[in-house]
Order: sequence, then structure tokens, then C-alpha cells
Amino acid sequence: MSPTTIAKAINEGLRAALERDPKVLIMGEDVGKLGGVFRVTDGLQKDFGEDRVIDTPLAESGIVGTAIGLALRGYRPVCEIQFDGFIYPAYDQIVSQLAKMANRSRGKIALPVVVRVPFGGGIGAVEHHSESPEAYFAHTAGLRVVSCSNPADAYWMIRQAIAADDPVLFFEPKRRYWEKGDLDAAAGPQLGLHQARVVRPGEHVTVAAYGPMVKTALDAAVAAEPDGTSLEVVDLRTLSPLDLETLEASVERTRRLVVVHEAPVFLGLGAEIAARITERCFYALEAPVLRVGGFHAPYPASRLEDDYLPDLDRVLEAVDRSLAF
Amino acid sequence: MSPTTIAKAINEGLRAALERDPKVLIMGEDVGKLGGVFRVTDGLQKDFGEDRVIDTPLAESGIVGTAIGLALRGYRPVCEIQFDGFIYPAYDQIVSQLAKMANRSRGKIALPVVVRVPFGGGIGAVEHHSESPEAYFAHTAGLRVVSCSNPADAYWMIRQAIAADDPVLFFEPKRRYWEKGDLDAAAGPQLGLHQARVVRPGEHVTVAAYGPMVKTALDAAVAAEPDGTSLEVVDLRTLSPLDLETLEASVERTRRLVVVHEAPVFLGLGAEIAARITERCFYALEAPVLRVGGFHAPYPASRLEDDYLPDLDRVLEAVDRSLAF
Amino acid sequence: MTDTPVGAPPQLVQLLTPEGERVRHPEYAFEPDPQTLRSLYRDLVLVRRVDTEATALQRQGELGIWASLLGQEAAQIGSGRALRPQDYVFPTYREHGVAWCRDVDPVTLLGLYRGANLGGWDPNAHNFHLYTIVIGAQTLHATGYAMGIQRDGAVGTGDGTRDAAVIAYFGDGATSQGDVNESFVYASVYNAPVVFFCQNNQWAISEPNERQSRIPLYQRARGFGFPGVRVDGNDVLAVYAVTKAALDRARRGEGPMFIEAFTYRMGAHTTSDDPTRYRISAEVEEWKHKDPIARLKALLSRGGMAGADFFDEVERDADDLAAHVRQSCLSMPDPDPDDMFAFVYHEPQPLVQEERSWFAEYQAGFAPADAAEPARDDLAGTTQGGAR
Amino acid sequence: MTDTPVGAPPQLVQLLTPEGERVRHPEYAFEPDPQTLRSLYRDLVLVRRVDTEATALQRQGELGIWASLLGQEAAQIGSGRALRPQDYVFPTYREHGVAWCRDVDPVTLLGLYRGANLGGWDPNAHNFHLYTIVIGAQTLHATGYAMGIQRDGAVGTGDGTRDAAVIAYFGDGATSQGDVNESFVYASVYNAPVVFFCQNNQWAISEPNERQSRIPLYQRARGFGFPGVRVDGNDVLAVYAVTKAALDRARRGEGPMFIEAFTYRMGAHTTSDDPTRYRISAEVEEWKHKDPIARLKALLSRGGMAGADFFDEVERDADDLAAHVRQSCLSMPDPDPDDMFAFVYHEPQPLVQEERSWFAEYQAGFAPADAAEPARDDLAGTTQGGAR
Ligand SMILES: Cc1ncc(C[n+]2csc(CCOP(=O)(O)OP(=O)(O)O)c2C)c(N)n1
Ligand SMILES: Cc1ncc(C[n+]2csc(CCOP(=O)(O)OP(=O)(O)O)c2C)c(N)n1
Ligand SMILES: [Mg+2]
Ligand SMILES: [Mg+2]
Repeated sequence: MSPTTIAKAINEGLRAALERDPKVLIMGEDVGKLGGVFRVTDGLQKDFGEDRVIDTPLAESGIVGTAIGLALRGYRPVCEIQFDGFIYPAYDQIVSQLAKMANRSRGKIALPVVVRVPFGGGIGAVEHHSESPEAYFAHTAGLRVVSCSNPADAYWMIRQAIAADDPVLFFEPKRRYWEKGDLDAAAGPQLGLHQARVVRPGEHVTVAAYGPMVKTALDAAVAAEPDGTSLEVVDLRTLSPLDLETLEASVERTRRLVVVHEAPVFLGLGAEIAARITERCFYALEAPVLRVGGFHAPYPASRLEDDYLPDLDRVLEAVDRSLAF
Repeated sequence: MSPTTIAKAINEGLRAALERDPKVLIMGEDVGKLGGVFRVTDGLQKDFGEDRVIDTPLAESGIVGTAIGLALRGYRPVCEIQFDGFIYPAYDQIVSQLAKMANRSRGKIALPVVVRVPFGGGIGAVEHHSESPEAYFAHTAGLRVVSCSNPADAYWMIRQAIAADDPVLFFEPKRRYWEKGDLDAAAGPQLGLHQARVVRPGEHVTVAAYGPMVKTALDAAVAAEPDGTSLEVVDLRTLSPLDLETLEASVERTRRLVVVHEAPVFLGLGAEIAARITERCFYALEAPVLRVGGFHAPYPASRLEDDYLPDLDRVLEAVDRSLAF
Repeated sequence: MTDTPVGAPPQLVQLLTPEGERVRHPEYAFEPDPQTLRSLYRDLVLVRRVDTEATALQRQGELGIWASLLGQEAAQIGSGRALRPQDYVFPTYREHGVAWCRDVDPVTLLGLYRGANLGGWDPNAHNFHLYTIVIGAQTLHATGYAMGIQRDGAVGTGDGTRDAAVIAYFGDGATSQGDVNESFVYASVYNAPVVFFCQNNQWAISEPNERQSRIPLYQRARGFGFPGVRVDGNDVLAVYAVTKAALDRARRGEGPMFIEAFTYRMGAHTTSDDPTRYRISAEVEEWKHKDPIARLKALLSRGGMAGADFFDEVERDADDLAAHVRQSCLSMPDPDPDDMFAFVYHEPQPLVQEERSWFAEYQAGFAPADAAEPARDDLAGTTQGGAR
Repeated sequence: MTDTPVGAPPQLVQLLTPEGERVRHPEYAFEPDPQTLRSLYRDLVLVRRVDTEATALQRQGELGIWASLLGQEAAQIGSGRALRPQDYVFPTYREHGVAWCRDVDPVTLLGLYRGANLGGWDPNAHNFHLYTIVIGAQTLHATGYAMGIQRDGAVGTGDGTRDAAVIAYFGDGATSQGDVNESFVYASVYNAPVVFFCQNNQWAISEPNERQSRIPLYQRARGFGFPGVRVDGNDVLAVYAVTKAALDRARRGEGPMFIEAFTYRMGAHTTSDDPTRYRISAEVEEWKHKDPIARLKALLSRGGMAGADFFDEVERDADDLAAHVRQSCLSMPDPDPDDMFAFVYHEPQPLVQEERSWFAEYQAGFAPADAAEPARDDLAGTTQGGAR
């Protein structure tokens, strides 16, 4: 058990996967000598060679498209998309090929491809480097979509994602890459890839978040405590499928739910969660499911990102609104 | 006032736009001599020439990308994407460029580009020809997303979309292309582009639909009548922005809402509508907002599409569930 | 240093003229024995016959749509027969002739066009990938697969049963897609063992070649640093020779190559298309004189390598095959609705499971109380479902 | 007919050697008068000085990031000065030198890198589009814009003030993107008046040219049927001559052309990058000898066209400009949060309006009751907002 960062934990997870299975490959722009712009693949090309840790041409459709071909040949490619905003050139390959091949082939083909996406804002970057495109993929059948929020999850979830026979979109909270936490790589994972976790039990309102917003939700819970408001924080971890059981159990107790994400609220994950939890807990809910998220606007210039991004105050404002119902 | 089809009405709308404004262009694959695979652009190249009705190379990113360039030069391109499933190669240009340019330029640039997409299933087609990708675009700020369900709306909405200074994704209900209805091109439009319409008043449950599902919802309303169930059918028409006022007014009366679309339920438009209407009408609702839509599966082989697509029975099943709350 | 495109008119590699004369080519040779020639002839006739039958089945409502290979038989058989078992094929939606060479039962191809499935064969049983409908997407899969072959050490070993190559099929229209050009980048940068086989059938639905390129398509390859060659796509011998050379080259580890098979789409784009709207019949008539089957028949006849017996026998085989295709098509079972859910994921997914059980129950609700079999058909078109 | 890539080593168009000697080229000529040479020198020095200042501002925390043009001054000034007012430029994120030629105040460029805006200038006031960050996307916009010029009848009329061309900038890495290759297809098929200007600075972040192509990049064009040329990108005279020829050609209606400006990224990819991880300093040292400014200075000095006075004056101008840039950067106001909502759509959009008013109210809630100004900064980092 040793403290490590999320970035390092993913690096360790990739390394373990490369060591254990010769079919695992890493591919993407600058993942080799540079180790990726976030150094998540640091040292891997040196240790596993250029054939397994592949610097690709600057073409994202090519990355995912050739990864599909490699998977058809029996490989398990892990693609890195350098930043969230650069996944769209690969959208066709992801939505029409990666997501649909298993079904098209009536299960004869498996595409165990992982697409890693550093996502979200808060790093003071220029345009296209701070986006939260996860809903575009969660709406797409055939994909699995997950996001980690701490080093231990990062390590185990990337390993579980690589082990999965279905394609997985793996969203990494880039602004938390350097946050520390304990990782015990000797113990097994505590949860399956598609299970949520109650990270802080509470009584009055459930706050569900994922990726970078888990810390924000936890901060809000701490801040609310002196006021006598007890928040239960759920780290969703899995966006497609959702772990509705864990959420439902929480909401049945608290009777109020606030969902938080950086992605725009309109058709963000919160919409689906609101619809499903309302259907499941119709009589239990004392307030409508409220959502805190990005605005219906392109991610702004970075000097405005603190205004754009949900923060503890915005979470608490929604909690108050929920309690006021 | 004369009866016409949806396909013909759009054709007339395009023709009127081409006539009135020399800056309007049509571009896409096979839109010229062939008149498009659905003949929606039939005769336009003959009458307006190859410079204004442009057969493009077979590359969708190129269609939208060059349309953006043409718009920067002052043109108003109307792009045809041949089938819903072929819009994804253009996804990057749509999401990162078309949607974001106005904001990026602080309003100095307008991109009055319309992207026409024949969408939805029910035509017995092979893969990729029956999809409903509208939610991918409605989640994207900077775009307007609409869908028509009858010839008069088709005519006026395409004209309004072309006249708009913002980019518009225009979803055409391909399986209803040949349905007839009255069109009075001399009278003005009855509604703005972003207004919904109550197409059938009723008392017990509101059913909201758009595009091809409006007819299905209306059929369900007729079928429910003998049982004494009175359905109010709302044709949403506009998906981004939503016309929540019209919906809310209806739900405040009926106290129940079922949303119907062909797109998969998970993160489909119904999710957002459920979340917002529940928030707005929390105390009025007697049942959770229920959703009828596609399954979380790729669109199936066409011999299964009748099982996949929502039909009148599926709508009525949801209506019954709603009434049972 | 400017580099203007070659002005000289592009020349076709040709080994058999439309009149059935053998001609030589300085770079490519193929000297098949009579048996091989007869076998190629048989292939051509059979795949055309299957194609005709499929078109007929579509007209009769048994298929939703059909994409005919009429006119492109030589391009497909010539290239398909040049493959070794260990090679892998990435087809579009029109490579019925190549499928034939990979022992895919033609009936299996119909499933997709009938709407019974989205691709009915096991790709790995035939080293023949499923049809790809999104134009160009498969060229990247092919390139990735070829990169896998490299990583398996199955290239350049000199072992003829081990060294493998990939062939990616696509059309003239496809050359405009970003994906296709990206596949050229990847293939050349990694020197992947992939042959890009472009069937230039002159049309992309209603758009002629000029809408996709202003130079001959085979010249695209030189912009990416690998060789391109234009071959008479209606000459099965030349296509065979050129494809074999390209595959050998790839298997030896010498990297990708681009083949433009210059041919013609004799029919409509698909059965849904109406080519009279955009092309003149004189063009079609002209290409009839270049028919791939007629020229091989002429060679066989004139060379005394086959007589009426043989030709009759092939016709009978073709009729038998067509009957088999028709028969099996008509008796193809409709898919089970549960199939919609069964293959979306390999591992359990709760949302799919939930929708799957909901649907099973919902469907069961339509079954008459006294019948074991669901009788959904009886209810079609009625306004009230049994579930209510 | 196979078409193997040219084996001969690619030659650069060069008119001024690294040592400052004038050389002739059979196809391209440029005989500027001393005044023009001095003016070009001044451009080069000034844009380098601005670049240095911007890098310093980033180091001091005034910019979030900066993409330096160090080493690429000649490629940008040479091409930028070849433009006519009516031409239109589509830059990447590194064309600060071209912006200079289009009279965009360098300060305006900083806004984006400071995070104050996403592009601060009015593109139509300068015929200089906003920076595009998504690699390659702008090449399609450029091509579409050029198609618009054609439709406006502003090409091939012979009227020098009317005929217009477009120039699209992109890097060596960008050549791999689907969009860039699609733009080649569209430009060549429509014969659009667009010049594709590729600054091959040898690196795409950490990836050398070999990861993008195995042949010289200018040869890509021949795969699409238009000319490509490689020019010494550190030779401002050659770049000017070649770009002018290409633009003239485009304006005359002779279609697209591809220019590869062979240059070097002397600094890091951006201020966030650490090139020591992937390239050796010897390479950088070697390129120092090819510096674009030094060679022009040598020419001017040796030819007696400029003396210490002139060089000193340029240094002073550069210092003044740098001071202006620094000053204006430091005093650049932070954006108004309401800007997030103001420009998403041109026409009213109810959801944006709703969120906009909600946010205004929400923000107002943080204002101390007795203050007119919101005091959000005071609350940053506290755990409880005033709105509660
Ligand atoms: C990405 C994409 N865009 C559009 C289509 C619709 N479409 C199907 S076939 C076709 C023309 C293909 O032409 P070509 O590549 O020459 O192949 P051919 O059909 O002639 O064999 C088009 C535009 C598609 N399938 N995929
Ligand atoms: C579509 C896309 N993918 C990835 C990136 C991240 N990225 C920014 S610059 C760059 C390298 C660009 O190299 P090149 O085209 O040679 O231009 P240079 O920066 O060298 O001028 C990359 C990969 C991006 N901006 N856009
Ligand atoms: Mg074709
Ligand atoms: Mg570069």
C-alpha cells in the first residue's frame, strides 16, 4: 500500500497489463518517447518496445480504425486520445465500427479495445482541451463507458477495462492526474468495473458524481456538515451501464438526489439518471432530481472556467434547492 | 393549398430559398443529376446549375468543412447527408467547428449552414440507414436541432432553418417522405422554428413525439379513444432548444407524460424532457415521465425493425403504465 | 522542385484483350494452364449467375436490396484467386466474387440484403471480414490487421504458408474519404503488408470519377510513397497477375501497394438505384464489348481449351447454384427478435438485460392465452395489442 | 503501370543560402530592392521579438501556454508578404508571423493563450481567420472559402485587385489527418484557388517526420493531381517567390498548389512541452546555422544595404513592440463571465437565456450586501458561498 497519483496509477496499470498479456498494445500520438503529454505512458515504450507502444501518425480515426484491425487479429489495443476535444475525428470509427462489430457479427467478433480519454476542464488550457464528451458515447449501444476518480480505482479500472472483451471508453479526470491516494496493487480490486461506490455516507441528500467532480462533491459534503446537512456522495464510476441499484438504494434513504458533472446539463448523464431514478423512486423522492453541470455553451476561455465549472458552491446551491422542495 | 408529400415540400422549400437568395447553395453526394437518393433535391441542379447545386466528393467531413468555408465567404449552404448513419465522419467538423465558431469569434462570425439528415428506420434498409442520431447533436451547444413531421412543417421549417443565422441540424423523417398533407406556400408559417405544436388535444396523458413518431403517437391516440383514454399529442418539432412551455402547459393539465422517439431511450431526448418536466411540474405529475424508444442496441437487421421500433402498442403500453401510477 | 502530375495517358496492365487475345506485359505475367483457365471461367460464370439470381430475388421481394457485381467479376475473381489461405480480406458490400473465392456460401451473403442479419458468416472461418457499408472504414481495419500480422512475425520470413498479407477492397468514390487516405498514411509509415484494391467501376452512385479525382486513381499512391498500378479490371488474368505480385510483395515485407482495377458497373448502383437519371446508355453499350466473361470464353474456344460440353456443364452448374441460392434464400428463417439483444455486448450488461426481459414479456403478452406460439403476425395492423 | 516514388533526394528551392549568398533557381526568382530586403528583415526580427516576449510572459504566468514560431519566421513572413489584401488566410495556432503581415496586433494573439478569449480579432477585418487548434480542420474551411471565391467570380478575371486566393497553413503532422487529405480532394476536383502551405518544422510534438510519411511531404500533392514544391523555409526570399507564384497561379484560376516549407521548430512544441525527452541537441545546433534572420542580415551587411544604424533601429523598434505587447498583455481585462453565454447563438435561445439569467442571479448572490461590485474573488477557496 503506497501513495501514488492517478496518472502514475494508470501508468502502473498499463504496465501490468503489458507484462501479463503480450497481446496488449498501447497506441496514440506521442505515447512513446514522450510518454504522452500527461506522461501516463511514461517509460512504457522504453521497456516494451516500439511494436507494443506505438507512436501513431497524427490521425485519430486512424488510431481507432487500426486498433480495430489489430483487435481483429487478436490484439488488445489501448488507444490514447491526446485530449477530449480530439476524439471527434474518430467518432465514426467508434460509433459505427467499434461499438457495432460484436452485434454485426452475432458475437463472432470481439473488439477488446480501450480508448483512454483525458477529459474535463480546470487546467487553464486553450479550446478543445477541457471537454466532457462522455454522453456522446454513453448514448451509443455497444460501448462501455467508465470514469475513475482516485488512484486505486484508476489502477484497477484500467486493468479491468483492458481485460474486458467489449470496447471501453475510459475517461480520465485530467485535472486530478496529480492527486494522491493509496494503491495496493497486490490486493485485488474491490469492485467490478461496473459498480458505483458510496464514498461518503450521509442522510439528507445524495450527491452523485464521477471523475473530477467526485472530489468537488466530497468537498461540498464537508462544507455542508457544519450547517447540519448530511450529504451522501456516490462515485458513479460507471456511466454505461449505470449502477442504478447503488443509486436507488441511496435515494430510497435520502429521498433527494443531485447529479453533478462538468458536461453540459442538457442531455448529459444527469438527464438519464434523473429519468431513471424518478421512475424507480417516484414515491420516495421529496424533490425532483436536480442537476449541476456545464452550461449549454462551448467550454469557455480558461479565465472563465471557474465560472463555467460546477464547484462546491454550485453543488450546495442545488442541495439547498432540493431541500427546499 | 394543395396536397403534397414531405419530400416534395422540402424540395419546394429548397427551391424557394434558392430563388430568393443567390447565396443559398445545395451540396452533398448525388444531389445533382440524381436529385438525391430520396429525390429531395430533384430538378434543382438543372434549374440552378452545378455551381449552386453541388455534387461533392464522397467525403462527409469535406461536405461540412467546405460548407463552413463557403459560409465564411457569405454563402448559406444546405448540406445533405445521404443517410443518418453517414453523418459521423463529419462529426468533428460539426461539433468542433460548425457549433463553436460563433462563440469562438465572439459573434463576429455567423455560420448559417443547414445540415439535412434523412433519419430513422422503418424502410427495410441495411445497416447505418435507419439511425436516429439527433441526441448527439442536441447535447452540443451552438447547434439548433429540429425535425418535421408533415409537409407544411417540412416546407416552412426548411425555409426557416435556411434563414436562421445559426447552424441547424434538420432531421427529416425518411419513412414518412411520401406521406401527404396540405401545403399552402402562399400563407406564411404558423409557428416559429422553435415552437412545438399540440396536434391533438386530450385530457388524460400527454404523448410527446417528433419526426416519424408523431404519426405513431396520433395513431395511438385514435386507438386509445374507444377505451375512454384521451391522449394529448404534442409534436415537439424542435429538439434544441426544446419548447418546454408548450409541453409544460400540456402536462400541467394531463399530469402525465410519455415521450416517444426511435432513438435509443438511454440518453435520448426523452431523458432531458423527463428531467426538465419533472423539475417544472414536480407537484403536478401523477406518474413519472415514461419513455418509449429504441433499445440499447444497434439498429437491428431490417426483418427485426418492427420489433425494435416503437409502435402504437408500445406507446399504449406506456400510457397504461403511466395511468397505473 | 515542382512535381507536376504525369501527363501521359495512363496505361492499363492487360494480358487478355476484350477480343480474347493474349498479350504480354513487361512487368506482369501469368501463364495459366487450360485447367486453371477453365476454372477461372467457371468462377466468373457462377458468380455472375448468383448475382443475377439475387437481383431477381430482390425484384420478387425476397431481398430488401442487392448490390450487383455485374461487370466486375474479373476484378473480383482475379484478385480473390490470387490470395493464399492465410491472407485476410476486407470487403465492401459488393465483393460477392471475392467471397466466392473465400468459400463463403453465396446464400450467406444474402442474409444481410434480406434483412435477416447484419453479416452472416464467421469472418475467421474464411479470413473474409464482414461487409462494411460505411464507405472506406474497412481500409483502416485492414491496415491495423496487417500491423498485427507484422507483430505476429508473419511477414518476410520466406515461409510461404506463414507469411500473410491483407487485401482491402474499396470503390472509386471511397478514395475521397479521410479514412482511406489515413489508411494510406498508416500503411506506408509502418510498411504494413496490405494491398489496397480499388475497383474503379467509374461511378459512385450517380457521380462519375471526375467528382473524386482529376488524375487516375492509381496515382494517389505515389503521394503516399508506395506504388500504384492500373490494371484492366475486366481481364481476369491481368488482375490475377498484378494482385499476386502485390500480395507477394506485401508478404515479403516490402509494404503496401495500390491496385486500381479499371472496370465498369454494368448495372444500377443497387436495386434501389435508377442509373438512367445520370448516365447514357451508349457508355454501357461500349463497356459491353469489354465483358470479362466473353473474352475468356473466346480465348478458351479459340485455343481449343474448352468446347460446348464444358460451357454447357458450367451453365448447368450455374443453374444448380442459382437454384440452391434461391431455395436457401426462400427458406431462410426470420431472425429471432431476441437476437436484437443477444450480441450487443460479450459480457452481461444490465440495461440490455433489462430491456431484453421486458421485451420478452411484452411479446409474450401478445400470445393468445390458449396458444403456445406467439401469434404476433395476427395482430399486426390492429390497433390494440394483447399486452393491454 | 507501376508508379514508384522518385528516388532522387528532394531538392529545396533556395534563393539565399544560410551563409547569406544569393543563388538563382531556374523556376523561381525574386529580386527585391534594398528597401524591401530591409523591410523583410525588420519583419523577421520583430516577430521573433514578439515571440520571445510571449514566451517570457508565459513563464511569468501571464499566459497559460504559448506556441512559439522560433525558427519559422522566414516561412511565415515570406508567405505572408506574398499575399494581396483580398487574399484570405487560414492559420493554425502558430502563425503569429503571418498575423503580423495581416496587421493583426500581436497583443490580440495573446488573448487566446492567456485564456481571455478564444480568438480576439475580427477575421474579416484582416482577411485572417481565427486560429484553428483541431489539427487540419481549417484546410477544409480554406477550400470552401476558395470555392466561394470561385462562385463570386473573383478568380481568373485578370483584375489584380479582384482575383483572390486562399492560403491554408498546417504542419507536417497535419498531413496525416483525414480532413487535410479531403481538402486536397475537394480543392483539386473543383480546381479551387487555394495554396496549401505546410510548414514542415520536422516535428509534430515528439514525433518526427517519419511517423507521418515515408516520402517528402511536398510529394503528397502529386497523388491528388496538383503540383507540390519544397522550399527552404528558412529563406525568406525563396518562400516569398514560391508563395507568390502559387498565389498568382491560384488567382489566375489554375487551381491549388502545395508548398512544403522545410524549416525547424527551434523551441519546444509549446511552453508545456519538454523536447529534451525526444530530440537531441545536436539537431537543434545544426539548424542554428540555418537561421533565417542571420542569413538576411549577412546579405544586407555584406551587400552594404544596411549598417549598424539600421540594425540598431530595428532592435529599438523590436524592444518598443515588445514593451507594447507586454504592457497591453498585463492590462488586458479579464473577460466578463456573461461572455460565456453571449455568443453561443446569434438568435435568442431560451436554454441559454435561462442559464444566463440564472448565472447572473447566482453570481449576484455572492456580492456582499453593502457592495455594488460582486466580490467573487474574496470568496474563492472558502467553503460556503454567499448564495446559500
Ligand atoms: C460514409 C458513407 N457515405 C455515404 C454512403 C452512401 N453510399 C453507399 S455506396 C456509395 C457510393 C460508393 O461508391 P464507390 O466507392 O465508387 O463504390 P461502388 O458502390 O461504386 O462499388 C455511397 C455514397 C456510405 N455508404 N458511407
Ligand atoms: C485533431 C487533433 N489531434 C491532436 C491534437 C494535439 N496536438 C496539438 S499540436 C499537435 C502536433 C501538430 O504537429 P504539426 O502538424 O507538425 O504542427 P506544429 O505544431 O509542428 O506546428 C498535436 C498532436 C490536436 N490539436 N488536434
Ligand atoms: Mg464506384
Ligand atoms: Mg510540425
